[in-house]
Amino acid sequence: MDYFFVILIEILYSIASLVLIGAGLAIIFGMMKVINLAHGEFMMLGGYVTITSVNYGINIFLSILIIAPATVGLIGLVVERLVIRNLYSRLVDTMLATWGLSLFFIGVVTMIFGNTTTGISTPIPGFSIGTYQVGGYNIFIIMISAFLLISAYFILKKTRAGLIARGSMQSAEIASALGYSPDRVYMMTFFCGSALTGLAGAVLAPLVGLVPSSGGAYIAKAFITVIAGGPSLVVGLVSSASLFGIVNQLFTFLYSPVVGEVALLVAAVILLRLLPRGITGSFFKDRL
Amino acid sequence: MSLNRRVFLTQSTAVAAAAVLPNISVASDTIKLGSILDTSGIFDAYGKPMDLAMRLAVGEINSSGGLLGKEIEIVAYDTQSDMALYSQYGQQLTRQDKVDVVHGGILSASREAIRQTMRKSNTLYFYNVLYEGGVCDRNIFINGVTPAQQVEALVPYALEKSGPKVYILAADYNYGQITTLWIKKFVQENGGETIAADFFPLDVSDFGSTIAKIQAAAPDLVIAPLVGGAHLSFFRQWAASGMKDKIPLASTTVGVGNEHKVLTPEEGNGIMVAYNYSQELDTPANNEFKRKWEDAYGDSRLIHEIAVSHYQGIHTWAEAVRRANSFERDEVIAVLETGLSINGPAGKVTVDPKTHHAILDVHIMEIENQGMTVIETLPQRQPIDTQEVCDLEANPNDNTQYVIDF
Amino acid sequence: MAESILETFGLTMKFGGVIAAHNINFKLKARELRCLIGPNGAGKSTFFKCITGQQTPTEGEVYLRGMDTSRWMPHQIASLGVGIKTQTPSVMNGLSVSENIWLSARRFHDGPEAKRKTREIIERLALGAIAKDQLGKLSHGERQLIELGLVIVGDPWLVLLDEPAAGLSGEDIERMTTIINEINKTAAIIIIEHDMQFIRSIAKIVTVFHQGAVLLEDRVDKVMSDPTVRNIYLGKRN
Amino acid sequence: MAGSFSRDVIATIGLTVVVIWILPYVISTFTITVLIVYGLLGLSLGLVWGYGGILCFGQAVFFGIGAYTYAISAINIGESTLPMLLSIIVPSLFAALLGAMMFYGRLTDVYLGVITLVVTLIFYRFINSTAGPHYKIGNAQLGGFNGIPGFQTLNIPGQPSSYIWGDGYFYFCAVVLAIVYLGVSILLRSDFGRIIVGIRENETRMSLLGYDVRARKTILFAIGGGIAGLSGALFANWGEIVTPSVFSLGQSAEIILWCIVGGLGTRFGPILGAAGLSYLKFLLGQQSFVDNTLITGLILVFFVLFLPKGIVPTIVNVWDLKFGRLLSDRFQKPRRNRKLRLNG
Repeated sequence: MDYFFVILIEILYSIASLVLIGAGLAIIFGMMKVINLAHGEFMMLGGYVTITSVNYGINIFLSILIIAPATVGLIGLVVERLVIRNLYSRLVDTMLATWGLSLFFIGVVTMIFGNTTTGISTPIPGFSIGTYQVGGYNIFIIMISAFLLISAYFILKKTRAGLIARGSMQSAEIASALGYSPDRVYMMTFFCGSALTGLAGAVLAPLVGLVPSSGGAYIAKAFITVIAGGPSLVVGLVSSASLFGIVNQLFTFLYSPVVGEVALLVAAVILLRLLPRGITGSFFKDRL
Repeated sequence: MSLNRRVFLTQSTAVAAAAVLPNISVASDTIKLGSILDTSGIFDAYGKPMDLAMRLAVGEINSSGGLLGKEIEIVAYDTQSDMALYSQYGQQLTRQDKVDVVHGGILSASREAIRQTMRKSNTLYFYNVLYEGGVCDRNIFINGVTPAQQVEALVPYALEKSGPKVYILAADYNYGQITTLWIKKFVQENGGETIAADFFPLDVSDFGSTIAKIQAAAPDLVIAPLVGGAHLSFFRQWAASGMKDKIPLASTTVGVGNEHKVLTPEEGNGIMVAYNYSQELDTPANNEFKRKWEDAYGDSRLIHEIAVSHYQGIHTWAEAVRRANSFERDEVIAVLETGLSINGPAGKVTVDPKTHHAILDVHIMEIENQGMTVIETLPQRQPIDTQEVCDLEANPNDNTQYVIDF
Repeated sequence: MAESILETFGLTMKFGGVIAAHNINFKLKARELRCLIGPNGAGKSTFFKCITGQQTPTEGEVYLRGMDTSRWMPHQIASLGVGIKTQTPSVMNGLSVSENIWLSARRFHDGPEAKRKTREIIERLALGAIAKDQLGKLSHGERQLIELGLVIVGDPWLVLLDEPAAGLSGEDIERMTTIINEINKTAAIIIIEHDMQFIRSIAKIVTVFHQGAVLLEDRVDKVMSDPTVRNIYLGKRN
Repeated sequence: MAGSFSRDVIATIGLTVVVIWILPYVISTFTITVLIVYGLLGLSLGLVWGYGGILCFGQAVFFGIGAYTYAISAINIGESTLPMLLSIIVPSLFAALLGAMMFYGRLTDVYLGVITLVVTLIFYRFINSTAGPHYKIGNAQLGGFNGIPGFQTLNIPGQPSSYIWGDGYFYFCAVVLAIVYLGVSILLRSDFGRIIVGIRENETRMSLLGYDVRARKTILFAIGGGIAGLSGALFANWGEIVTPSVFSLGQSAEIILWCIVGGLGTRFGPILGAAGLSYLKFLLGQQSFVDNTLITGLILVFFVLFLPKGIVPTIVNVWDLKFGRLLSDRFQKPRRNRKLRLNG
């Protein structure tokens, strides 16, 4: 029974981390139809910002929740103004340009920090369920993800910013009809998406050893989760993260982490073959 | 295996026939040492200190008058952690630069990418890295520790400190697989029992479910030959879940690239390891070496196991050249095969004539406050794994990497 | 009474919650010319897409020359002899005029014959002067015409034209009318149009679409004077 | 499709001769060999993406399958002729299978990208986890992360001990590239090739004209897979080792980069891009001043923003502007007849 709870927590954690990893990409893709291939590197930057500021003696939660998102958000803003802005509605070109940026960031971070693995330890101690020890930080990640999802849902549903966002997702003209220049909406979207991505990287940083190329491990997962989720932002993200999280963890428990990873990827291929427009392209339509 | 060998033999005869290109050595004032290392890309944490160690060693030799009156010229290439570039630069070193010796290669894949090139072109090759063992080739000298050398020392100590039930977590590549076999063997010989062995590809960084699985299996000891940045997450997550004080850890890899300096004391303290070198080794030779390093580069904290192996490898070669009084490959090999020894920062290193591997001191250590404290030193350990399969005295034309069958 | 070459039974197309076409029963005889009118979003283009196989109807069937083609792929339907000119010119913009026409000719004819047919069509549509020009650089009207050229190369027996007169000048509309009449000698045609002048000049029977369903089907003068039609559609325009 | 085929043949032969005779004075033949192999790989994606409009994020999969097929079958057979053929056939069959799955499932754009990306990852993960002794095909140990070394390299057909290596291998690769290049030229001039270009331009229109787009894209994809597989086998022979890095996302990404920089919609562009950028990478390895990845990234961003068409088309454009005008002035076309007229 205790073991069952441990597995349940691991599955929830797995789903939560997929949500975290995918959130920023989903926002940017959902609103702007831009696939940000530098997504993984934005996470990596979030991690490095956190580690650096912790090393300078700043409180770890402050670093994770405020400093990292703000810094990466600003980087995102600069990237949007300098590069992405020139490439709107050119899907393939934005993919290529952001991929170039991802290499660029890897290079810059390597030159500053070197390739040596860095990291910080988790700020929350483990606790026990029966005879089992569970990482307390995993619970923190689950809570952060849940909080993000709920607030995203309410912001989109209840606020004026959410209305504009939903309008822009339908078409850029709606935003301008509401009196906002799409240019500014896009800029804000990219900022928010990048900040969220930075947050994700920061939150996950204490669990992993970070190197400049760490982002590569995230981008494919994020990409798959978002595309498989389909057009609805919140429901799509939750449903595909749940599906992949469960598949991944079950196979990991039954066999090994490799089988878990491969099972996730195979599930993605099958899913896209059966539902070419993602989960919410076929089910849960017209949800957020 | 037999077919493999047949292929190799036919290949090498053909190569020998083709490689009778005249190797005219023009008299010059320098001799060329080829270096091929990843000093950028994801493996540069290993490669950069190795590069520094190589330059330190060459600098020492040159400042004391060079070798046989000639200055050593370094021809170095950065392979950028890309295996394809090894093949390319390997060819460059042998064909275009025509170097006299090559030191380098970090991952086993990189060694295998250039080993045949070195053999075909009769270029003496030193591979100075801890690796999985089994390479049997008269043209190569290997200076790092092999699994059996480590595991033979580590397992009895760790078992005694914890208990008989062992859980193994290993990196999923040759090194991890082979090391796991040796761990199982020595666990059994020492009266223990291996209850499970899990393998992880090098980019796995989420060990949550594994930690739960380990707890369900309830071992007395976890041995973790995990490799690289992603795998470091295991030690972090292990500590984060509060397991560190419940089940002891041992490893044959943590610390090789100074990983223990990335882990906090809370995460790293108490992990049991066994290597040839530790910065905390308090011997005159090591203190002298650290002083020289600091004079040259400032920070001696960068020094790690394989940088020292590399340093010792270069001095081994230099000593052999001096004794042979020649740069000719065959004469240098002949001297090396007499069982040549040098004294390096990590103690005495002797060439094993049968395998061209190294006989060296292995220290059982525990990680303590980002350092490795020596518990016990086992002097002059033989590379028993490779010795089981390789005998270059009997078969000088052998050219195989054996996988040891149990 | 001639046999119907196109028939639909209870054709229904839903997108998520939106019903784009609802229970459409439609018949067209060989070499008939029919106009479809109706406000934007009435389901006319969706109806076309269901006939050409670009969309698979949610319910109902499409019969072309007596065969149930509701679940066929577009290229299979096109190979039967059905051509369509879409609302915005759908042509190979990066290729030249003659390459475009050749691609269509090649589908129905082998090597030398395809070349001959290409030359013939270029001559027939008087495109010789621009034959080597890239389509992307031509005007909207020219591209409309070339798309029509692509459609008629295969000698289809059913041609669907989605707003052929849109964006054309008065003079060009006259020519378009001539071409349409020419095509009509061998093929049945369905035309979606908004231009009443144009419809009057060309059509005999008109089908009115409204909110995804067929509202009315009658002779052109009757439709024009129908009060409901005037109310929902023409009223806004006149 | 400008220019005649015979001019193409002459240009190809001329260029091949230059590469074989003159380039070795500048760059060592061993290095040129790999540049040629990469050129072939670039050409494979240049064909699929530049002419078929299929952006494949996983071209490295076919490269890798080619390399592994060669290594595995060469160890088992001990002679190189059949393995060379297999290394074309196996990847192209796999490409046909994968292509059929994608194109018949009406997957396009982003989804196609995701599937090819995911398939790359699956292969990379799988091959990386084959270090265990039980992963064995015949006599060939898959070897996981460390790859497969020590297989039979290219020999004169039927004579396993007469190796083609060194300069001989360089000539061999150069000739292979020239042949494949001409093959691609013929393909693109054929009706099939022109139809493929039509599909790239407007898939919907082509299917509305009655073309089975799915089948043709699948065939093209398979041809591209076969060429990539061949280059994989050549790569294996060159390096004398295959490792899972041939399947890596980085490898796939590089191929895309070559096409972008060289120029899409040309045959020569991707080859030039591949050779040029790989040589640049090789040169950069001899300095440690600036990080390599950074430079690659900047090149990519620069090209997407300022030279989205790539080098070769840009040069061709400039050439046309300078010299094309002279020609068109001389053969001035009659004024366009804008009147729409119906003859007959």
